[in-house]
Amino acid sequence: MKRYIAKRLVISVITIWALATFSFFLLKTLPGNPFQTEQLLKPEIQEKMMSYYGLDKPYFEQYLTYMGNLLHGDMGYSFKYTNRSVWDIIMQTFPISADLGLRSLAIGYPVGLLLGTIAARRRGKKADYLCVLISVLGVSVPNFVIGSLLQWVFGVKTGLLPIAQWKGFSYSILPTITLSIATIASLTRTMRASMLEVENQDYMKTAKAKGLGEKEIVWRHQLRNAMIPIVTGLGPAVATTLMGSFIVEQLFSIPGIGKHFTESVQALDYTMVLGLTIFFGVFLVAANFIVDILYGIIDPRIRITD
Amino acid sequence: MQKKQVELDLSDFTRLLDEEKNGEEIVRPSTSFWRDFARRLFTNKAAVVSLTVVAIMVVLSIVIPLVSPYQYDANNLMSINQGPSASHWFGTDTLGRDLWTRVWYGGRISLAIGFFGAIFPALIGVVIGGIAGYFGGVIDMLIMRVIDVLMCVPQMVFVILLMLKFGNGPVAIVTSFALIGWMGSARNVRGLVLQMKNQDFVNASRILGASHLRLIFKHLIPNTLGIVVVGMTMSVPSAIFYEATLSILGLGIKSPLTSWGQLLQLGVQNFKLYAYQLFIPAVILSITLLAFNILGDRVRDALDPKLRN
Amino acid sequence: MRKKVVGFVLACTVAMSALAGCGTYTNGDPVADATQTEGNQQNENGSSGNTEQATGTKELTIGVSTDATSLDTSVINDNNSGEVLYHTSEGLLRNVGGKIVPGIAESYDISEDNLTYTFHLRDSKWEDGEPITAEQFVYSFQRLLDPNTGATEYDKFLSIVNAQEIVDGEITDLDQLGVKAEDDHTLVITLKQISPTFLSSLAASNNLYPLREEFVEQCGTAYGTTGDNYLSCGPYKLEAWNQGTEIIYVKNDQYYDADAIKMDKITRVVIEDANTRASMFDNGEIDVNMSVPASLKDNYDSDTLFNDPAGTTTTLQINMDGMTEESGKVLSNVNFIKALSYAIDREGLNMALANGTYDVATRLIDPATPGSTDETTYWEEYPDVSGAPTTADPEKANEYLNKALEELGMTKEELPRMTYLCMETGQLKLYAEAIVDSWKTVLGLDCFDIVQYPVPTTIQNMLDGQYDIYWQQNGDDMNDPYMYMSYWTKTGSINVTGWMDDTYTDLINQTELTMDRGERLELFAEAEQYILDNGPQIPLFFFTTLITVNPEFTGIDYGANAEYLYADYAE
Amino acid sequence: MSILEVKDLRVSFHTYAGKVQAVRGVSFSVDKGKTLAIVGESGCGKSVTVQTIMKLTPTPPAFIEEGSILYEGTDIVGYSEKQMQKLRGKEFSMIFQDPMTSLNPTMRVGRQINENILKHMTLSSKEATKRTMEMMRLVGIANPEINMLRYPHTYSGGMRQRIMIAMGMAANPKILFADEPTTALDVTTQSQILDLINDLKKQFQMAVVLITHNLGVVARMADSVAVMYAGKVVETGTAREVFYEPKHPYTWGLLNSIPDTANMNGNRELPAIPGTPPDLFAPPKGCAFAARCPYAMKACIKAQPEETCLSDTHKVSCHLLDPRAPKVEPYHVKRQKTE
Repeated sequence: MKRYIAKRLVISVITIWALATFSFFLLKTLPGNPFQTEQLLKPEIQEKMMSYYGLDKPYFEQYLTYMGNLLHGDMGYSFKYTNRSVWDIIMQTFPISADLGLRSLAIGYPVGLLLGTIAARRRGKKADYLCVLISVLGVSVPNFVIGSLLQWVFGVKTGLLPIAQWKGFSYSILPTITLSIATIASLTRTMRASMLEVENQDYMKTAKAKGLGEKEIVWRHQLRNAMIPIVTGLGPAVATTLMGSFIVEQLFSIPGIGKHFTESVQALDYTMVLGLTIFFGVFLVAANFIVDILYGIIDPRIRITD
Repeated sequence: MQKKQVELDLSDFTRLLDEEKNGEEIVRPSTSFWRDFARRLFTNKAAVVSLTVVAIMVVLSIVIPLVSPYQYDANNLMSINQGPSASHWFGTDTLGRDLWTRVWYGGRISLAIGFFGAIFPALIGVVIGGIAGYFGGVIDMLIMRVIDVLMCVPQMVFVILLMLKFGNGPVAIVTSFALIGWMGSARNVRGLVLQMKNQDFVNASRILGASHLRLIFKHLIPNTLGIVVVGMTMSVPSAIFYEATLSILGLGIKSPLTSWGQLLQLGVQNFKLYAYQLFIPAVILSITLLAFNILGDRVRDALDPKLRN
Repeated sequence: MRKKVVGFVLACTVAMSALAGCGTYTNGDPVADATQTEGNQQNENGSSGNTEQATGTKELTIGVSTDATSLDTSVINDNNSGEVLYHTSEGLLRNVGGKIVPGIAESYDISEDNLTYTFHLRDSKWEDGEPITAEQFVYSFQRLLDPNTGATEYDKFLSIVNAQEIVDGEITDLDQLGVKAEDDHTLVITLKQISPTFLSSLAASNNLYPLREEFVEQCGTAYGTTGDNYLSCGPYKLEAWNQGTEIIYVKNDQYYDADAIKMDKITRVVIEDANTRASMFDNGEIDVNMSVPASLKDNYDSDTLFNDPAGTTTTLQINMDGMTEESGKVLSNVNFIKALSYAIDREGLNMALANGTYDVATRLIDPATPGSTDETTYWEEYPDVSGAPTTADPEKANEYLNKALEELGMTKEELPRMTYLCMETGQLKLYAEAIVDSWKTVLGLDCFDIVQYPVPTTIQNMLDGQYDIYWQQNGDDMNDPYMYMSYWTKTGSINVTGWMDDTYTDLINQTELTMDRGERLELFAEAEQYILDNGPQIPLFFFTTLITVNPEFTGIDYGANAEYLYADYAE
Repeated sequence: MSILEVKDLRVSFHTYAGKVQAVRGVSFSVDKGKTLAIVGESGCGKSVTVQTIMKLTPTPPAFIEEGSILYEGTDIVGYSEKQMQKLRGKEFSMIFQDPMTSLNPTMRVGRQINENILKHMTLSSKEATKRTMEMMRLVGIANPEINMLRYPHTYSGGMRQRIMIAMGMAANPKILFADEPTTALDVTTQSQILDLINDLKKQFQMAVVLITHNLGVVARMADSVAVMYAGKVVETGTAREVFYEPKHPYTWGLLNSIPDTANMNGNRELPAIPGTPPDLFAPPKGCAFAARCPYAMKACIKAQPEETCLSDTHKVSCHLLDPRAPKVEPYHVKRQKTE
């Protein structure tokens, strides 16, 4: 097991390094620089800023300094939020997005799995169409339309729930629902497909031949095997959800990390973009690693034994 | 229940001649895989409904802008923000442009992006996945690592970088979608090819001297088409959705073209006053995506050999 | 089977959300909030519930669209940070409602040669009781001009002795700067040449608030990045800064003019989405909405809605060199530019896209620019300067077009493709489509391609001359036209319009040679008419800012930058 | 008295293309402690018959059109799913053809066996585990304490089939249905498994219904044999009767196609019955084997042959037995009696 972990670590380090290098040079190919804002900076001042931040040096030299700092754990300072280190910004905003993401998964996964199971068990009947319809509606309607509607109905019209901001549990209800709808939709479909797949396996017939009741068969045999493809998709799904959604966070003005992914690129805030890319990369690699272990627990055939 | 006894007489007991024997030819119609798939798809109620909806959307998108009295980008500052009326069935937007024409013109772009957005990633994915799966070893490891790296780049960052490079014409949007979409189908195809490559029918043709390319493209990939087709029908909605999200972020389709995403983005800005500007495109987009999603599900069911009863 | 499955799942959901429920928040602990009653009454712009707290403290909640990026006075260049510093710090002078008012400097006197300014500081204190001294102002001036600070907003103060040399790194000893503290209460600034706009720039600037050297050095690069790394010396002091969410100031009783300040607590809440912000204002959760979408204008009556000039002039900047050889030939023809200008229906666009809230611009200098005397404005003194009609004038437009085509010896079809470049933000796409369409209908020209990029890329392309027509937005010091007009002189650093005109440049340079406001405005008027007739700028609009204020409050103004120093409850 | 008696069972599948009559009137019976072998080419309906007895195939698309299944005298065709669950595992048990996929890959083998015990026998979990280990030892798996904790994929095909048998026998059922238990195994493992089944049969006085297409297995295991073709039993009787005095041309064909390694002179083509079984989508009016039967007569196409009883155990359905049919030179045993 240890040898496997070591191998995985080495591969992940190389992956992150390749990711950082690829993003670094891709960014540098873009025209413009982070100092130009709507306030329109004079070119001679822009030159001074470029030299102050060392952006006038050849790309490769900048790359070496950046990588050097990175090894010491210093991701540099954001250009847009002057003098605020990228790491502080991430540490300040990520917990909020993660919190919102976890809640949406906490609702999305159980409901999604439930709908998927019902759709599969009742294949072809009314319940199947109903579950699939609900899930597909979730995917077809853009989330900012859903969000605006929820906000309009529960916030403005009835005043039941706060319209925006992130101050407590009642504030989190609407954004969580908006976010979880997408998870529910995709999960229902995957679960339904995977449950149908398992239903035709031979060991299901064996279980039936043992005289087990439908409930026991579904619980002990079908669900666990049907979870395997769900778990494989868990890594990327959790990672992207926890990285926040620009649209939902803007609509409910939640100070999450979601908006930074978009704004940093649009403002060409190099250090911020690289910091976020690497942070997301590490997070995704870790999530995939955990999923592989989880995968081993669920499916003994994959278990890594030394 | 005793079957009606057939009276037999002595003459019946004479030996049959060969040609009389094989009077029985196989009765069940022999159908090719695709015809069988097509029939199973069309007998399914939901599939037919969603197919017709998609067909209607496509036809309307093509026909209406040609036939409509209004140009999709002709401003009319006199009649701004008018609700749906006799002259303007879907009303007018902030610049007084006829929404009925714009919705269907936008449909053209969105559907085109949807179709090509589904085909390109699948094509790239199938080819790269097939090669990775078939050759295995170093090539497979390399390709998989490259995919890992590309997967790690946050989608939004990657998308905006591509948009900045290629601009935001429809072609650029489709290419950028393809560049972030192919990894998924590549992985699926690779998995399938890995499973299939040491099955007998592959060994058989290898023994008969089939070249690597022939093996991959003639034998292995056609067998993955089932999964790939399902993937495609699923990725049409996400391609359309992707363009809508881009528009929200201000990276949408280049003016003066428009798309459903653009219309939604403009509609959301003042949906409190002119709700129709948001809800009409939103409803049409949702119906189309709904149709595609349901179609995707039914295609998956129709393709699944085990569900063939 | 279903009952059990449903049972399990519900249990799991409750467990999961409880687990996630106790996640971290930046403020407010969840349990307290959950028990606190959530019902905030429906508010028809009438009474706003949460400000009449029983404790008698006067509170104001302001909703804005963007948070401040930093509180370090030397490095900031955005309005939001400027707004926060304006209310929590105090400079030598202060600009209140466009008028220059004494700040920490009780009074000042200017030498005959207009080169030496002596400021007499009143005794005033920081929030922690420390006295504010002249040396702290010297340190602030030096830090702004020091290349190692990475500051950007110093170009208005380059007239100070040795300022340019320090900025260029020729002089590294900062003490040689022409800013000296004779004693704790007197500050002397010497200029190397007269600068009529020096005082107004000083008053308007948010970059020269006093700084305590030991405190700043102690914070290091983190100075101004969090609430604790900042010391207030203004009417309000900073209580908390939850980045991305809100900034809270409370009344600073150490302030010398504390009794003029009525509000006890002001919360500046960040709500990015315009619709959400508007709903929260209607709901009474915020008392002021600092940027209201024009389309919602009609929801509010006149005692709630205010439409103040934002000091931004919007023009179509023509690249007379052209992005390509051919387009350069066409665009350097003044008649062609006039044709484009006369074909645009400014009033119609204003009604369609800004719901009539912008001021239509037929000239370049901002309407709010003060005149030579305190009572009159520049526009009142020079009303007849004009460069374009408020609505489209098809005959004249086509007349100019035909004249231009004649001079160029071309027909409409032979005109080259030209690029209309603009940023991707907000409604600019709609304006672009509308303008290009009006050229098609009025002039029959269909040779324009609209190109959009994110802000930095667009500006970079513009500076590199990669455009034919550019949507230009400039806005600076509203009190004096020099900053804006100097852009288009031959030496103007962002003059990438290919229009290098000597007469215009001479006129603008002359305005720097006299201190007399009347003379300067006369020169500006002449220059403005000249550039309108021959120059590359087609005026479109003067942006305004729509704000809604709960009628219960007074003293809230949002011109070029927000001022709510003297906010109070209405009787 | 036979423990299981199937009378004129008729099962059809309602598919998209219409009704497929998989089983068209099958009758046979099994006595306690005896082995009935059901033999026939693949697709003749032998698996469907057995799975229908245990109602393993879901009702849509499979339907029992007609016939009765008497288990110890009571007809279980009408049984509800609840009642069937009591029978499965307790009274009947089944082992399947492919051991690689018949065990749940994500559950330890011990637990899969234990599941059967706990379901049908009122034992404490400790006793149940003890019994599981007994069963594993019984089927020849050494030190079960450790091996019961292993997962199926760590076992070979033969071992897995032993586990299947242990699982089937756990609640000591009265009838064991074995659907081609050894087809997927290599020859040596095959004979071990067959011996195991025989020992268990004797030890527990269990009835065994063995489905196979391998006549060697039939000769070795079967007390009585039922030869099925195209959804019908064409000949049934004791092993001796069917092997030595076969009366149905199809049985002759089957016996002839056993490759006789002793006198294989040169590489003659392997003997086989020409043609393919009819499509049960629209079964022929007359005898299903007529198209391939060298002795076919007009009657064979016109009408289904009646079942004639040659002895109280030996029954054959073929027009040749009709007194009016021309005499055919009886099939004689070409080779000496197989062990």
